[in-house]
Amino acid sequence: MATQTAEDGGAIRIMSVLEMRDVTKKFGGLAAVSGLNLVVEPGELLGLIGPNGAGKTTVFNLITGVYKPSSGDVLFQGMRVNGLRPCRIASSGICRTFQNIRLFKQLNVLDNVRIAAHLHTKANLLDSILRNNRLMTNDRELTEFSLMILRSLKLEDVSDQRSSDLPYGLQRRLEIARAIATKPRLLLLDEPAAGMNPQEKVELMELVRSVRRDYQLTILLIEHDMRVVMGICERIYVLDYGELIAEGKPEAIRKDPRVLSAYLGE
Amino acid sequence: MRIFIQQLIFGIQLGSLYALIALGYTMVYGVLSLINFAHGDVYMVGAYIGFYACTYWLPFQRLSADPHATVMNIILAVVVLLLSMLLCGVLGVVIERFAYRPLRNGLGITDAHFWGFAIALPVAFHFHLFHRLSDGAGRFLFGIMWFLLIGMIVGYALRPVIRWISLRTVLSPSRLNALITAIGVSLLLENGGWLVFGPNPEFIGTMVPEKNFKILGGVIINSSQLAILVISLLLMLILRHIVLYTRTGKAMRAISHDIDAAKMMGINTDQVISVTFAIGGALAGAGGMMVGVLTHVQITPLFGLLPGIKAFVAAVIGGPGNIPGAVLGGIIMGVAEAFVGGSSFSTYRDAIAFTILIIILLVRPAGLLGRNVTEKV
Amino acid sequence: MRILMLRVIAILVTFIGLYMLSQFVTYQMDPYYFQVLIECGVYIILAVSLNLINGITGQFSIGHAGFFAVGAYVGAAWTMIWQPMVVERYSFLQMGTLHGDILNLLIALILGMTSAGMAGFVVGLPSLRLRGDYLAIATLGFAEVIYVLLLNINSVGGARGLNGIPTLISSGNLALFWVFLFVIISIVLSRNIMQSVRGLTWLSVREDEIAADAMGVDTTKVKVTAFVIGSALAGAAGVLYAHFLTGISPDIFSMNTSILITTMVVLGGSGSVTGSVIAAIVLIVLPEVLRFLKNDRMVIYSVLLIVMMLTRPQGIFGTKEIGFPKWRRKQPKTEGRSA
Amino acid sequence: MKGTYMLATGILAVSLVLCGYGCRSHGVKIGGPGGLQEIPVGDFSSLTGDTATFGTSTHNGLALAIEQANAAGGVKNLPIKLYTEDDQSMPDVARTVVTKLITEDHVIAVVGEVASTRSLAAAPICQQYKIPMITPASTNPAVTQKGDYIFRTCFTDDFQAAVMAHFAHDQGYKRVAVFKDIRNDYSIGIAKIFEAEFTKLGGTITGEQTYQEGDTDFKAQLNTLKGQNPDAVLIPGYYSEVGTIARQAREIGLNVPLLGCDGWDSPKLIQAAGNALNGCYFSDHYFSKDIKDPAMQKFFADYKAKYGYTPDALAALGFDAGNLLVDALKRAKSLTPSDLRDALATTKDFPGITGKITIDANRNARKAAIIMKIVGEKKVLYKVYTPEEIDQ
Repeated sequence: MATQTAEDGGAIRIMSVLEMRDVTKKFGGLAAVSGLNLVVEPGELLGLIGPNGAGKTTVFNLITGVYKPSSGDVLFQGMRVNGLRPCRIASSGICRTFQNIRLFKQLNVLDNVRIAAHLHTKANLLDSILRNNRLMTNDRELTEFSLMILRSLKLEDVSDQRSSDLPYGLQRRLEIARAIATKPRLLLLDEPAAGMNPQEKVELMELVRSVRRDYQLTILLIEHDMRVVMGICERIYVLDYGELIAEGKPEAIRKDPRVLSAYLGE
Repeated sequence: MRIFIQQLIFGIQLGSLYALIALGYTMVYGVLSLINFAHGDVYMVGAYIGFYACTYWLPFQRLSADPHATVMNIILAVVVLLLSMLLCGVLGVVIERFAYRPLRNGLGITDAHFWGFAIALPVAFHFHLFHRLSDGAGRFLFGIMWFLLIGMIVGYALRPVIRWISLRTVLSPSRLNALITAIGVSLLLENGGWLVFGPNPEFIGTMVPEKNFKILGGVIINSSQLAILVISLLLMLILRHIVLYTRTGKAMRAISHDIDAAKMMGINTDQVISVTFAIGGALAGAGGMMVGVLTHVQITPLFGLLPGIKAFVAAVIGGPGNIPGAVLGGIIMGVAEAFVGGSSFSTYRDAIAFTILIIILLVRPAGLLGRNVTEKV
Repeated sequence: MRILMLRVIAILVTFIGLYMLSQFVTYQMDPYYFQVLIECGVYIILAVSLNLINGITGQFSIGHAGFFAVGAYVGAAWTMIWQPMVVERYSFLQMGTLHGDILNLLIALILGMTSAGMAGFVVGLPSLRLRGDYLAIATLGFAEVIYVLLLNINSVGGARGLNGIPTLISSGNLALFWVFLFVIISIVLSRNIMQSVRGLTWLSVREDEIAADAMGVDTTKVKVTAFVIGSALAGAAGVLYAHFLTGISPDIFSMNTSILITTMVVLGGSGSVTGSVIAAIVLIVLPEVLRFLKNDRMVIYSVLLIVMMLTRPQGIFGTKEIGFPKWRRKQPKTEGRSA
Repeated sequence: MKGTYMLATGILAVSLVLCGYGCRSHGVKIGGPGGLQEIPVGDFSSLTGDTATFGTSTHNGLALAIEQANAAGGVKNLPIKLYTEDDQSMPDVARTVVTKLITEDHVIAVVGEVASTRSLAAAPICQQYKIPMITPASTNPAVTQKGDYIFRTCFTDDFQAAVMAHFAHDQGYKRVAVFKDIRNDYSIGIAKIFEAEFTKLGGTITGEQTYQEGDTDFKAQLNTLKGQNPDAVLIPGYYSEVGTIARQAREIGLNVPLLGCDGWDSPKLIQAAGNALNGCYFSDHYFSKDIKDPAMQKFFADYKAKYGYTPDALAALGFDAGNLLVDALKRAKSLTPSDLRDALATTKDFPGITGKITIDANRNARKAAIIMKIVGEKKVLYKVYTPEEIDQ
């Protein structure tokens, strides 16, 4: 089903998946993000980098509706989404992972994914209470769908473990699995490689690529590790002090003097 | 106009008292994010200490024209105040040490509990005897004592079992656990109060001379009320000094910002938390003693319930964790109560207190002066 | 079809079983035990319904007695005040006959549940803005406001409350039937919600609200729904309490009751329906068993509470359930077979 | 569904066990006709809780009466056994313990409660099981209206309030303010009747303020009352708050006499009030050390000997209720609740120490009330009002 929507969307309207127009976010007097313009094209794998405190996660929070922009617009598939509640934005097709892992700790792995999959449920609360056929069929479908995602992310072996008991690397992977289960159009990954060893990072890069391929996703990714970013991203935005300082292909970014000075200091 | 000013003065008097209790709530909330439900009951114990000290322990003289006796009584009253503050401070520390700390650190029941119990028992026994035997209702006394004693021994023998349960299951306790523990401590103090102090209300007679002062246009200020106001303000100033300018005060503020970071900076958090409870307890003890000795209200084991709740509401209105907020909240509560109490809606007084609370919470979810902490995503 | 058949049979068996139980017990049982049993049932409903809000959805509500009170007073107001006003025009509402009593009880239940549910909606709204302790205080405040209002409304007896509420006596033999019917309804309802995927989203609000929101869970709706359902059930408990224990006064719905219900949920294991049920039974029966200790039982009770919290902060049952089928475990197996 | 069934079965099992337990006790108690070894009488009092002093007093008085009756040979050669339950000053607990007394202990009569709130909670239960209930000190008129098995051996609030209204009128007060306890039915009831009666007698009610049991600060309300310039203030509350109210009234300069009712009657009143109540009055049951009646003096001596302190009016009322019950048991045709009820209903001129008790058609006692005056730190008998005087 995810495939279908993606194709339909692609076929009918050729427009950017996400567009941020002159977005500014101020906390008190301080601008965490100022005048940001950002465009994500369908099917892209885009990197967002910048030194610590550059406002990368704030950008994610602005896109997903956790923060409302002080000024400017966020458009998702041509529709304004700023001002919508996070759950509305999520159900319209943007999903994210969190930098500091936010799994549903006491629930098992399968339930974590099933919660995300609930967006496609056709049964309402009354069905849940009455436990009728519609619910049973529906829940079975959702469970199968979730198991399928778990399988494709190689998590099916741990599906009935408590998510807080998982090793760190698997928790990160479960975050991605959970986000995919909402069947997003645009996936936002917030430092997916943080805290991983080189081996795991290589695996992760492979995983991101395969996920993008299998689920027809557009991915926006925040990452600190240059090797990961340069390795998988097709285009990169660089933020510093809340402002966009560079944009382009990895090779170009690598050589950009402003980026170098932002990272290495003057 | 006279009535208006008079009610305002009453409100401020009452508010200063609420503020004094609210400070204890707010300080504990600041460092631990815990609603210390037992705080109101510490206030109750303060009043009882005042009662015992005035009636039995200290040689108060009957008030007469003799100025010497009057001066003596006033000095003794100050001694009672300090004693009450001391004992309630200790009680605060004991509560923290035996209930909240084991919960916070996931220690469960420790040996210290049993020794604490063994020490507390004879003390409770003393008071219990004191009361029950005089009205001939102490028949079950020894039965109960044996029950507790046996319970203690059995409990001690069962320690391995308790250990086993504790070790297997202690998770990071939730806020709900902390709250229920606090409620448990509160219930223990109230019901222990029935047992130890007896169920009958007690009154403290007139210990220090009282006088009414008339000021502008017939507004009356009573010397006792004035004393409460002045002592409350004095204690608040001392508190302010402690929090702002001493090492411990700085440590408290550090903990209230981030307990983990404070711990890493080498602050002995357990010790600072104990001090916080001691200060809170002492303030509540002072409040309880002053109310008991100077306004002669009935003292029962439930004495702390209503003022405790109201002070707690005051703390929340001001913003829990915020010390000036607690004072502001206390004054708001006191004044609001005085005006509502004096109007024809007086029966709805408590409802209005809570309505104010709910409205303020809805408009400013972290209280009037509280910082609105947004969770980092 | 088979499931439907099974279900019809199950419901029939429940009804007949409860009917026989209540007939048998009412004839055979000492009214004192009967009364304790009714009280147990009522508190089970209360604990299970609070568990929906507090344990499952993680909304820190400690003012459940407020909803209990709304249900009890509105239900009693129907049988004592409003019914006599309309009975002349609508004679089928006459009490005293079996169907009349059942009809009146149902009306009282509907009114009580609706009004408590509406109160739950109103209280649920702040939960959108307030978190944790602040919400707890606001709910406690709500319960206190209800309490003070009840004290001041003369038409419902003020401090004296309403005494001698008609037991609807011809259905009096059915008191246990009604109470335990609602006990079962509330348990089954909690279980069904918890075991559906939609119910999982309620748990997700408890676990991590921000993540839940990011996964598209409409946290607002979940919270308000939990409040409405939980408080409507508490309202039903109130109606049953008022009619089968025949008297209510504001003191019954004071802060102590709120705290008692919260304690049941936490003691049983926040989030565990089984735990709530067991804890409710323990906390109602224990004081009765310890009655011979007079006032000292409350000391023992509070010490037990503290010890319990220190040694098992997650409650008796944690989040485990007894007697709920392991539906989730089965699922991977069927997968395996089909694959 | 299976889970639900296990649960339902569990509930069934538990209730059956409880049920069996209940049945067994049934079998033991009702051994057979005429098999009574003793006369079981129930007593529910507030031995703990807010009004513990009151409950303890009536309980002690009642226990003394039963003890004296047993010492004198009991009734119909059977000793009376008193089953006492504490209701913790809570109406719902009262309901539970009275049910327990009737159904578990199989008492044939229940004596109980000072506070009308609790008597009102218990009365429907006694009426339902047709067990006579005698309330020694609940003065709320509604109590005995609960049914024909409910009796009262003291005067009612209506009477008491009327007495205070007449007294206020006789003292020459024209303007009286009322300060009542909103959580206390007793207080509300008296305030209402007083206001009606006093207005009828030509007086003016200047205003009404309320407080709540357990409050500690009354100055705001008192200040409002003071602004209305009353000649006196009626405070129909319990001593536990009245002392504080009186002190605070004097503090804010409200110096008019305060009027009260039998809820004031406690040795602790003066301790609570200091000298703030000097020159105030309250109505009370016909019981005082100043009354030179041999029966009353004997009661004083006996009570002091048994409990170690002097009795208050509530103890005397408990004692009278006990004696009235003993008298009725003696007169009853048989020891069944219904015969006992008939005997109680026909009580006439029973010589209680708190006055002659005649149970009227509404099952209330018609007795005199006294007005006590507080002089310095002493309570002295000031005036006596008989029912006849008030009726006129």
